[in-house]
Amino acid sequence: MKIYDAGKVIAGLIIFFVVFTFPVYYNHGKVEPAPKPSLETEKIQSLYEKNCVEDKATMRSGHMLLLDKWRDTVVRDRLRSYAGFKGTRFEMSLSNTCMDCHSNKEQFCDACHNYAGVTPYCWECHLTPKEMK
Amino acid sequence: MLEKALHGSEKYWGWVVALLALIGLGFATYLLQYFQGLGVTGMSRDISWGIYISQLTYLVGVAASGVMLVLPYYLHDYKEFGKITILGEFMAVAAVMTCMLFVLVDLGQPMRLLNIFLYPTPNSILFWDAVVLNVYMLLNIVIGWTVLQAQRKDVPPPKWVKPLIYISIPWAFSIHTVTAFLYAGLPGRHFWLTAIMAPRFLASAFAAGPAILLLIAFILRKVTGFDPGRKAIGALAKIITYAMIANVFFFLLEIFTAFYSNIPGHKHTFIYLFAGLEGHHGLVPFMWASQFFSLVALVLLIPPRFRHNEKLLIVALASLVLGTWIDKGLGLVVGGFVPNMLEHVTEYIPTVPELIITVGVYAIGLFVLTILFKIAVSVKQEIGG
Amino acid sequence: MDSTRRSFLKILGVTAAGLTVRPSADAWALGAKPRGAAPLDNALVGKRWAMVIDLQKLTDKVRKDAVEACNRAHNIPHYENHDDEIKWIWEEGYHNAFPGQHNHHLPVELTRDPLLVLCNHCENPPCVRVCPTKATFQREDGIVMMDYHRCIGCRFCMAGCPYGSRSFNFWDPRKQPPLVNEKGEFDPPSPDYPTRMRGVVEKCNFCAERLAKGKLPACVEASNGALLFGDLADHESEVAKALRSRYSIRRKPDLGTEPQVYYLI
Amino acid sequence: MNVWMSLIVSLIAIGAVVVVGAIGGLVPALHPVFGVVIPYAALAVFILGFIWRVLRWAKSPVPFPIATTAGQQKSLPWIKQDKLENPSTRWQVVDRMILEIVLFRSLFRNTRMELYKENGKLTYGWQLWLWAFALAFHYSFLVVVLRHLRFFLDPIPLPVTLLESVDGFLQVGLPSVMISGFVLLGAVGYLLVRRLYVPFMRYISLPSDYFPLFLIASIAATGILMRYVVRVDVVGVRELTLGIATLNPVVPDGINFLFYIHLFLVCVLLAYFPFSKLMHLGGIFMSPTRNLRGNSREFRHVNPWNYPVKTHTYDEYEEEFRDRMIEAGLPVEKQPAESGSATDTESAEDSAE
Repeated sequence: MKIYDAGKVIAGLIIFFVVFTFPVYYNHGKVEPAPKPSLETEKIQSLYEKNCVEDKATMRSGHMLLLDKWRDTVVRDRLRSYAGFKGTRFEMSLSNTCMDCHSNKEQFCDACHNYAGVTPYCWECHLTPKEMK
Repeated sequence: MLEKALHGSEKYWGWVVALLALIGLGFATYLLQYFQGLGVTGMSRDISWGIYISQLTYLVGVAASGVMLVLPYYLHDYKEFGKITILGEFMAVAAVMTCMLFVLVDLGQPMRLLNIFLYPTPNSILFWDAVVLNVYMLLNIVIGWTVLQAQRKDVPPPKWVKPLIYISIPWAFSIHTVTAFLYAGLPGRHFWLTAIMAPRFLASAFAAGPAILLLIAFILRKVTGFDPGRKAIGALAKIITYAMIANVFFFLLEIFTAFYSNIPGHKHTFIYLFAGLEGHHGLVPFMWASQFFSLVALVLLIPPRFRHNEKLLIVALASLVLGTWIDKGLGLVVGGFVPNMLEHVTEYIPTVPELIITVGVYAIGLFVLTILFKIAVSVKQEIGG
Repeated sequence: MDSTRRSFLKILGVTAAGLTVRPSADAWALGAKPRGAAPLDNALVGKRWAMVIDLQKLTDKVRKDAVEACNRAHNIPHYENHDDEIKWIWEEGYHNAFPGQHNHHLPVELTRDPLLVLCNHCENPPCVRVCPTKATFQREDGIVMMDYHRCIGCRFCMAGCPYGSRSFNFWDPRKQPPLVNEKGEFDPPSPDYPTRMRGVVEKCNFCAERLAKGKLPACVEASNGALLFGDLADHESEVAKALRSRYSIRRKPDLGTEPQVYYLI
Repeated sequence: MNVWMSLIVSLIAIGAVVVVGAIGGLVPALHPVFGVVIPYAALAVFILGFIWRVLRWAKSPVPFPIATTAGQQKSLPWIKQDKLENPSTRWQVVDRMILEIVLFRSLFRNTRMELYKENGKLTYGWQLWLWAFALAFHYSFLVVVLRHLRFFLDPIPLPVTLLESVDGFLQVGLPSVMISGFVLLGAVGYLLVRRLYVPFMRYISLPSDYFPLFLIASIAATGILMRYVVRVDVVGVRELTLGIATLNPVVPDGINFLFYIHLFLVCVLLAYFPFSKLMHLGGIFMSPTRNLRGNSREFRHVNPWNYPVKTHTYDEYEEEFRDRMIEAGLPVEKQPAESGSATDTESAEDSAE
């Protein structure tokens, strides 16, 4: 059967196809591999038990929720000590606890944040290990 | 009905485009303030509120004044206001919206705006102000729109509007009362700590708001031929006159209390505003100009002979608006901060970016007002009412 | 409904039958309160923290040291322009600090030198009353705190505070000296306290972050005994004893705010 | 099908999709199927189905330009043409199409007829809400889709980041709130409530109306859930989605099953798309009342589907009966002697025109 206005319809369909397959050729078929957050810091190496405050999967996906809770608890409830999932106590502090172990912000925080296109505003106030020296 | 705003003369479109240009300029300047901080304004540690919050205060009054049309029309069935009540309601919508925008541009962290509702704080007057302003805006847009649409369809408005109209009347008083409480409840700010702050606000609102409305109505009449009617103009002028008398009277009461009691804290701000304090007299000429304008307004308003002369009435209204604007939109907020809590005098001069942003916010208000009035007037003319 | 759609839905319906879903609990994580949240072991705990400033011991050096210690401890930026200043504790003349107490013929020593003013941590704080977001709030131990995470920067608290104790970040503090060194790098004096972002209000917090770790406020530590800090609810505390033994005044007591900073005459 | 049946059928269908997605997420062995195979299949169905559907439309003959739009057609020079309503040039058509696609102009002019009960007066009221919420729905959906490009493009282009920072302007806890997601959910909610609340809407609604609404609502809800409540490992997710986009599929472990529900819902949406009402995405470009020029007075249009009509014109009639007409004394247009040549010239002139 005949296609009416074939020129316009096919042009439209080509545009449709091009738009919806944009990512395929934008990426040139290859991408930067997903970052592996580095745990190689002196502090972590020296630890007998290399445990964070929560298990790895929880921290990986939900650290921002944890930090959100922490900041309210510390500022508003006067409570600064946190029981880690293995029972160890930690001070709830981004700069002093988290970054004490993970002093390699570039390899640990920024790598994933850049990969996922996330710009946390924590560092507008809280000091990075570099700034703390 | 929105389509009414899409058909207009070249002048109408010229005006709309001009407003949009001002809005764009204001927005660009706001981006500067957003990324740099409120340091680009003239506000300081001592005078922490400036022209933005002053405009909020003034415009809350303009918004509340809509009730001066709604009340006689709906409660006393004063038919003469039938044509312009809608203008009062729509002006309230635009004014409240502008108020809230002024709060927004005044915030240091506007992205956290929702915190006001996420952590509701009943002991904070600002929380209540946000609530009453939002509700008042909703009430007026719903009432105005529904009634206008019913008129256009030539059917009585739906029954559920009636209770909303009755609610909107005390609500109008509430928005200005609550706004007065923003200031009147603060310990240590003697200039603001006065029980007649709310009545003063209401009096100046009921004078200035209808005055602005009348001036706009005159412009509308010239541009569109929409005539509010002689009687309505006369009645509104009378309301304005009495409200202005009350306003000036209340102001004199404040002067009396401050100076007869002779309490230094109560006198300081008045001295600063009208004579200057410790060598600072930035606001003195403005405050005297305000008194002058108010006097002119009263002289031209009180004798019916002058008031009924439309040319004189326009002069009276214009000077009334100027006088009350300087008094409330400049002196009242800034004056409350001088001298500061440690008896130092700092002066406030708005900066250019601050003024551009202010103009931009006003342009948004005027834009909304233009659209709403265009709709109202077109519909009224369409139904021949 | 045409046949394609019907059959499609039918397939979905069949698939649904007999299947149940069991969410894995551990993946949901993070309950309402952080687990085992508690104060740090060595935290100083009080019921009514108060400060006593001994005007007789308040020398020029003490004042400068106290202010400097606070500024360093809290990464407070320095602005040349008076309008933009951030001040937690600072020097102020007697007549400015006590505008209601202008007695004639006061001892020269009392009125000649400036004294130190700071947030009074009022028992009835007007700033807390006016804050629309509870960003400034009163802790159980009386400290009036700022939650920089929550502050929207409306500055109502600045209008509400009768002591002028609050400052607003009109600019980004991280771009000001001494937080920015001569080379133009961000170089904060203290690693123990965050900076603030532009657009929030800040003020003295009685060094809540130091109390939580068992340390006295920075200004008290630097004051060589001129500034005392302690729990007024404890009758045997240093501050309670000092107030019992000597006459003291507070700023603007007539406002009913009940300041918790006392000045020993 | 009544309202309850329609709702139940659609809800069961959605439930089934969610359950299947959950199984796909909870059973690690199925991750390659649900993370790679099904998305590719869905994409293929979407793209091929879309093309098939459009071509099927294109094979239907287009009627001649519809002149009865709400505006003055191009006519005599002193009569003002309504160029937007009744365009006569291609660019005017483009204007009309843009306003239709970008601002939903037809919907904007939606009015509802109502009988005023008290006095039986018939009124026409402007319907603001459907237009407003339709705009909110489509634009928030667009923003949501564009925002998701950060999962499919590497490096993330600046416009996507900018869009995200504008969308995420409001700071509510951590991470910052994306307004578009909530607007989308709210607008879908309105569209659903409208269908259920307005009696005649309820009457004409079928599972094919409810199912897409539930589907989009579920997608928005799972997305919001994943962002603010049950966090998923974003890095893992991006690895998977980038893998799909670069045709180098990978299946990272440790992604929460909620993501697989979300992904499966999206796959179902994609696969369902070409066979549903959602095809108005393509269809809007092919709506004859919007994309045809109103030039029926300028040109003679013959409907493409017209079959050849057997005609017998007067000329033919006279040709056949001329002699007898002359005999009967009836007037004829052409005399027999000159008839042949005269007709020839005329037809020659005709063809020259």
